[in-house]
Amino acid sequence: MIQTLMEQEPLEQFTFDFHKETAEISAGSNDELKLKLGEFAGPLDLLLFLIRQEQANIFDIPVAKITDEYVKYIRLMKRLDIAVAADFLVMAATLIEIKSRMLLPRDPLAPEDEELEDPRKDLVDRLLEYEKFKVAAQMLHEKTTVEQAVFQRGKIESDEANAEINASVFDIITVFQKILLRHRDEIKMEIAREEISLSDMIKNLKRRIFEETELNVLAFFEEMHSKRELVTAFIAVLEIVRTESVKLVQKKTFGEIILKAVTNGTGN
Amino acid sequence: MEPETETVTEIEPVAETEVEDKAARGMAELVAIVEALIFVADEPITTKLLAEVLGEDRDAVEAAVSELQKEYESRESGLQIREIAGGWQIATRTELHEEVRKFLKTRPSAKLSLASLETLAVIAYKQPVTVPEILEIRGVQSASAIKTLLEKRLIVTKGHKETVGRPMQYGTSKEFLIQFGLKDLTELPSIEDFEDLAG
Amino acid sequence: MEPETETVTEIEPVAETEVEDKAARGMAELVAIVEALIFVADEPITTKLLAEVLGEDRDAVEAAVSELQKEYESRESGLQIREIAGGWQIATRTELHEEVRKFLKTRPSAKLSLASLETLAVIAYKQPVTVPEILEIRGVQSASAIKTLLEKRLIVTKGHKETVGRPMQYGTSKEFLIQFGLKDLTELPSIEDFEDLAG
Repeated sequence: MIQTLMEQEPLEQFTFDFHKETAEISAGSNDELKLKLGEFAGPLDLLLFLIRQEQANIFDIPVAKITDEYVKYIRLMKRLDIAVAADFLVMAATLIEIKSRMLLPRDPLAPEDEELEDPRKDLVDRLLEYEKFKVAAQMLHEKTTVEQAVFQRGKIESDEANAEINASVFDIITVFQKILLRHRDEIKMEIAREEISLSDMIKNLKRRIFEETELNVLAFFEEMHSKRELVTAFIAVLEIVRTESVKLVQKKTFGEIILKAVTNGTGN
Repeated sequence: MEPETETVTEIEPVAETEVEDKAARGMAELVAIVEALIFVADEPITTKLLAEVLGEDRDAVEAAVSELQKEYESRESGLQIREIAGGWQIATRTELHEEVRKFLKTRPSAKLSLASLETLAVIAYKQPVTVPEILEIRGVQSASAIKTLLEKRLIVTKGHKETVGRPMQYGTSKEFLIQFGLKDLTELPSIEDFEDLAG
Repeated sequence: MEPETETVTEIEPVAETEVEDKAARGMAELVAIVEALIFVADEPITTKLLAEVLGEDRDAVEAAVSELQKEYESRESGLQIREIAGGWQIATRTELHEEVRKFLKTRPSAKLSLASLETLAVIAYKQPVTVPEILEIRGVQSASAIKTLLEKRLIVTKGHKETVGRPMQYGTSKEFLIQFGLKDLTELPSIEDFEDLAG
């Protein structure tokens, strides 16, 4: 059943198949190659893949060969414009360092019986440790896939009253951050608004009237965000009626007041 | 068509006075109430909470739940009573997923990226764990994976670690147990079991 | 599993070619599926829709539903299959309303509306803080949110502020720490803690 579920994988997000080797570099478009190279979860993942590809023993890694391969991959990734994370480069440096340490001749002054630490040891330990979690990730993946075959009940009446968030600390901080941002934006807008001068307001109003041929005065006033803006808008209306070919029209008493452009050349 | 379950047969005056009086409830009634509460609860409901709300012993509630489970199994219901994230839940049976999905017109939901899954695995097994510690194991920055996991509510913060820089610690959430079908964290296989599998 | 209804024996045109697996389903299976679909539906689901989704006759679906109803009644379930608004729905049995209501009222929860959550966030990070100060930060009245938070015991009063009007100050409670799994307030993450995750 797991199998059937895997087959219907959604296209959204980044999908992958644990049962396939991560990256078989085969012929194909650049994009395809990019996708496959991008699938490595990190430098350790890439390294494990290379070791397996060489069919090498993890306890006896042929460092020179693997390092060459590793560097080749990184070059390929760069050539394909894949953003190579710094961590990949750090690993490359580590590999090169190990490689050079292995080439060093044994210190002749060291006591005969001294157990020389294998320069690869740390790396092997890390790889082994990492590999456990890589398998654990696969286990989690399978668990959640199985779990997706189980469905919970649809909405019922008593849920409605509770369209709420099951909040965590993360929600609290996220919400707080949003409030702060909103607050900042409001202040910015406030400043921007306050700066509208009378002449800008008149220009703005004129453009609106001539574009729309008529404009509801009340609606225009309602667009204002502050008292000061409203006053500016009010003066602008008076000003424009006085100086431009625009008239105030009220169709019936207490009806809407409309600003209308005077079209048939009556005005100046 | 309305069934309206006529309550005519009032031969045994079982219960109904005030809620609470626990002695008055027969097993069958308790099973029914437990079923109703598991159903209305919008997340897995613990035995403890059931016992508290009903004024019953936890043992009695346990017995009722397992009775209920048996009932569902024996009548080959399309539903099941299951234990998850430390509580009880009614859910559809796995075998019916195709029909259900067809009806809901859903696809299996977007999967986590490989990076997120790995990060989640490290957090699940090493919790509470800090970002530098995760980096140490994975060998790669995990910031965006952590952000995704926080947003999906699969992990939660677990306070600062008392060390240089007081880094934030992370652990898995109840939602993690729910989405991964786990009763509790002990149900996760031991990490050491994975040692040789990969070889 | 796929039945693939080989149309060899064309003696009886047992209908259905397209939707396949109809013939393969026994009554018990159909009942189970119908139960699962009624369960997952957000709204009462009609016989017609059930028949369509399952590729079954309406008669067969009707029969399955009424079988299901009988099952629920005979085992004195806490739930019922009821017809409402022309569709089928699973609901708790009427007789259990009291227990159900009691449960719904008392269930503990860290569930909060967005307004309450916002208010709580401001209080958590700015405590002790007064109502006018919260208004200043949120830009919205928070009176009812504060009431909710007090009721849920997530916040407590922290005395009056010695300023004009001596407004009441609020802070988070011990219950807040428990609900959000914090040892103390220093465990609250700071904005900087998540800055690195922004990537």
